[in-house]
Parts: sequence; C-alpha cells; structure tokens
Amino acid sequence: MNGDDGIQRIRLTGELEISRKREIRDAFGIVPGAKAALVDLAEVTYADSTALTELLRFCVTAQRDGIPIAVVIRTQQFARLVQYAGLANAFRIFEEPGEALAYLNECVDA
Amino acid sequence: MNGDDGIQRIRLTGELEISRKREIRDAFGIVPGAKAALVDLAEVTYADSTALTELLRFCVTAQRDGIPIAVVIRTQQFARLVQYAGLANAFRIFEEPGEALAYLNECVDA
Amino acid sequence: MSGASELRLHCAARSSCVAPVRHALRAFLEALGFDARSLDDVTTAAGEALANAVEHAYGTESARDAGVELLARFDGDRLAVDVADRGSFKKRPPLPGRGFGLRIVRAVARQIRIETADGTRVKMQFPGPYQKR
Amino acid sequence: MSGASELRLHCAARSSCVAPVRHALRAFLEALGFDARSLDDVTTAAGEALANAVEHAYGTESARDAGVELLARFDGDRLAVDVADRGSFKKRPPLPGRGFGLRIVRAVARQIRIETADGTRVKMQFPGPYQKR
Ligand SMILES: Nc1ncnc2c1ncn2[C@@H]1O[C@H](COP(=O)(O)OP(=O)(O)O)[C@@H](O)[C@H]1O
Ligand SMILES: Nc1ncnc2c1ncn2[C@@H]1O[C@H](COP(=O)(O)OP(=O)(O)O)[C@@H](O)[C@H]1O
Repeated sequence: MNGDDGIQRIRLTGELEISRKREIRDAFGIVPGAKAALVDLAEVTYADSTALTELLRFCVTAQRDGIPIAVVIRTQQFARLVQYAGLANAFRIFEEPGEALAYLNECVDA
Repeated sequence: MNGDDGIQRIRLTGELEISRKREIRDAFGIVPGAKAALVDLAEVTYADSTALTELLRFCVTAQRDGIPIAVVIRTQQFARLVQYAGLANAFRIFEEPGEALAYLNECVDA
Repeated sequence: MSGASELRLHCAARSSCVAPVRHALRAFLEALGFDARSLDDVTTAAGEALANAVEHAYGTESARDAGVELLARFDGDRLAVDVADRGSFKKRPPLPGRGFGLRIVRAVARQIRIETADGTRVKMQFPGPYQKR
Repeated sequence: MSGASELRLHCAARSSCVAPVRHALRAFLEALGFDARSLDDVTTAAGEALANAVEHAYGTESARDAGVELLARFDGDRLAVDVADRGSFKKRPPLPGRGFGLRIVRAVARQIRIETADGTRVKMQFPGPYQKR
C-alpha cells in the first residue's frame, strides 16, 4: 500500500514481455487490507500476451474478491494489444493515474 | 563565448554523422575575440569520419591562428575512431571538461 | 543488389532472446521507413510468435538450442514475416484466460498460415501501405 | 531454417538513410549477442562505407534512387558485411585532411576488398570472436 487511502498501487515500467513473466506475476498480488488497486502501467513501453495474461488473472481474482481495479495504460502499442486480444471490457482502463484514482475512490466510498 | 574567460565553448551531442554535416561545419568556427576554444563532445554517442574531417579542419585553422583547442571525448566509439583515423595526436583530447578547461587556462595565461 | 530487403535471425529459443530479436525487427522496419503504427503492429505479432516458440515448441531445455528463426522480407510492396522453430506444434483446447497470442497475431496480420510438417512455421503477411516516406 | 543469420537492407543513397541502416545493423548484431566493442567497430566500418556510397557513388540527385545495399551475414563463426551501390567508384588522389573513411574501415576489418566492376561493392570481414554469450 503506498497511500493511506486503502488503495494499493502496483507500478511496472519498460517492456512487459515474456522474459519478465515471473516478475510480472509476483507484482500482481493484492496486499491484505487493500480496498482497491491501481495498476499503473503508464510507463510500459511495450507489452505482450504474457503481460496481458497476468493482468487478466489478477483482475479476475480481485473482482471475484470485490476489490475494484483500475489500470492505467498510455502507450498506443499496449492499448491496441488489449483491443486485439478482445479484452477492452475485461478491466477499467484509464490514460491518467489521476482519473484512475478518482474512479477507485468513488468505488471505495460507495 | 559562454564565459568571461575568453574561452569559446562549442558543444555538440548525439550522433555526429553524415546527415548532420552542415550543422557540424557551422558549429565549428572561432568567434572574434576568443583566446581559446573548448570543444565539448562528451555527449556525442557516435561519430563518423564526417565529424572527424570537420573537427580536424577546425583544429588546423585554429592552431594556425595561434588559438589553443581542447577536445572532450568520452564515448569509446568516438575515442577509437580517432585512433583508427590516425588522429590521436592531431588535437588535445580530454575525458573531462574540467581538465580541458584547466589546460586551456594554462595556455591562455602563459 | 537485389532491391528486396530481408532480415533472417537465428537464436536460441529462450525467453531472453525474444526482445533483442524483436528490437532488431523494429530497427529493420524503421530503416525501411515504416510508420509508427506498422512498427508496433508487426513487432507485436512477431513477438507473440517468437514467445510461442519459446514457450511451447520444445520439451526439454537442451532442445531449445535448435532455436527459433525470424525471417522478414520486404519487396518494396509486401511485408512477410515467418517465425519458425524445430519443435512440435501442440494442438490442444485453449485454456481459459489464455490463448491471446495467436488471436493477437490474427488481429494484426492480413494473413496467417501455420505449417507444422517440420517444426512449426508461422507465416504472416501484413497489409500495406506501411511506409511513411 | 538455415542456422545462418542475415540482414539485407536496400535504401536510397541519401544521407538521412545512413543512420537508420546503421541502427538496424547494430540491433541485428545485438540480437546475435555481439559484445559492445564489436558492435561499435562493425557499425563504425559499415557506417563509413554507407557514407561513401552516399557521398561519392552517384553523380546526380535522381541517380541516388538506385540506392545502396547493406548485406551482413553471420554463420555463427564469421561475420561478413558488404556495402554495395550502383554508382561508379571514383579513383582519385586523396585530398589533404580527408580520406579517413577507408582508413577507418581498414583499421577495423580483418579483410576488405573493393569490387568496382558493376557499381562499388565494399566487402568487409571482421575478426572474431565477437559474441558475449
Ligand atoms: N511454436 C509453437 N510450438 C508448439 N505449439 C504452439 C506453438 N505456437 C502455438 N502453439 C500452440 O498453440 C496454442 C495457442 O497459442 P497462443 O494463442 O499463443 O496462446 P498461449 O500461448 O497463451 O497458449 C498454444 O497453447 C500451443 O499449444
Ligand atoms: N562507394 C563509392 N563510390 C565512389 N567512390 C568511392 C566510394 N567509396 C570510396 N570512394 C572513393 O574513395 C575515396 C576515399 O574514400 P574515403 O577514404 O572514405 O575518404 P573520403 O570519403 O573522405 O574522400 C573517395 O574520395 C572516393 O573517391
């Protein structure tokens, strides 16, 4: 947890691809007590289906546990990858961390 | 002139190669009143013979006019290029701008 | 001098090799003047096929040395990219929450053919025009 | 799958094309695991040969479209790089303070041969070993 708002932050940067599978998987876990999670991938420069698979697994688990997730994606390659994989509606995507946080705060307050 | 010490500074960065020939040539000129010149190429990431040719032309002219020159080269590719071209003794090369400046100040004071 | 441009890269089928091969493909296409969108799409598709060779083609560690090959060919008009390995294609029902790789390739490529007679060869063709200059 | 790796890039003989082709060569060699020193040396030599094609091969602007081709071939052991154009080699006495290009190529390459029968082809071979892995 990086804030005292109960929102967990997960941040990954650079190229999220097959050689970093383990690291990506390890990064995606809900810490005890978290009420929501912000997945900040704004500075990811490239992503492949390995990253998508781990992200999806994380989101599915979190949603099952009633923990809202917001994902920040800014790179066009990554945004298109999500479309190509047919996952545009699998999680909430934002272009700005601020917007993602506002969304999560609303979820937590509601 | 970038200081009040009478030492002209010339600074180029990035890849100094054939497509920047004109820009490189234009950068290499002694301004009126300069007593010495520091050629800061510390942040050059790649250089080719186009850059060497212009640098040599500049140094030869300056030395003929009695203006001492110090060249800062840090990148290994560039340092080796100078060796390969047989120009290691054609101009004074330093790895640090500070050293180059100290050398020029000595020349100017002498 | 033939006029056509080609990149053929043979590497070990290890996960650490995928990114450098993808970067080489990108730089190759950049030198040919491809636009940003095409650079992304083609390297994305090739990256998926390369990752599949690393993940699925070989049963043992030592077999990986048989490697994976990227072949990109541009004749000034059409771009074709093959990714080939010497392993065996694993036909199986898709696991839930997986199977994005080939779906992504299909979304990007104009045509894809998978030959499995001798190893696996994923043959992709990409729609043009892709050049900015 | 042949086992050998190859990069063949055909571009217009313009000064703006030299850097992208050099970057593609570098990325190709990086994917093959070449060490930093070799990456520098080989791209430096190739860059000089490419610049020569741009500077000296063609007499007119439109002739430049005949282009320049880089061909790099690595068989797991030896690296050979050719730079070829369709212009005419200009034999002439070196100008003072010039002529560094071929001198640099000679300092780096283990062997260089210049064929001028049909355009100019600078054939370079580089000493190994160059791979870090
Ligand atoms: N190069 C290959 N060698 C062996 N099997 C492959 C290869 N490429 C794809 N496959 C098979 O096709 C399936 C689907 O691949 P893909 O769509 O990329 O999804 P995923 O990799 O997530 O399983 C793989 O699970 C595998 O069984
Ligand atoms: N591709 C080429 N086409 C025509 N002439 C060439 C070519 N490459 C080299 N030359 C000739 O060889 C000479 C020496 O080249 P080089 O050593 O690179 O020095 P520079 O380019 O500074 O003249 C050139 O001036 C030119 O006359």
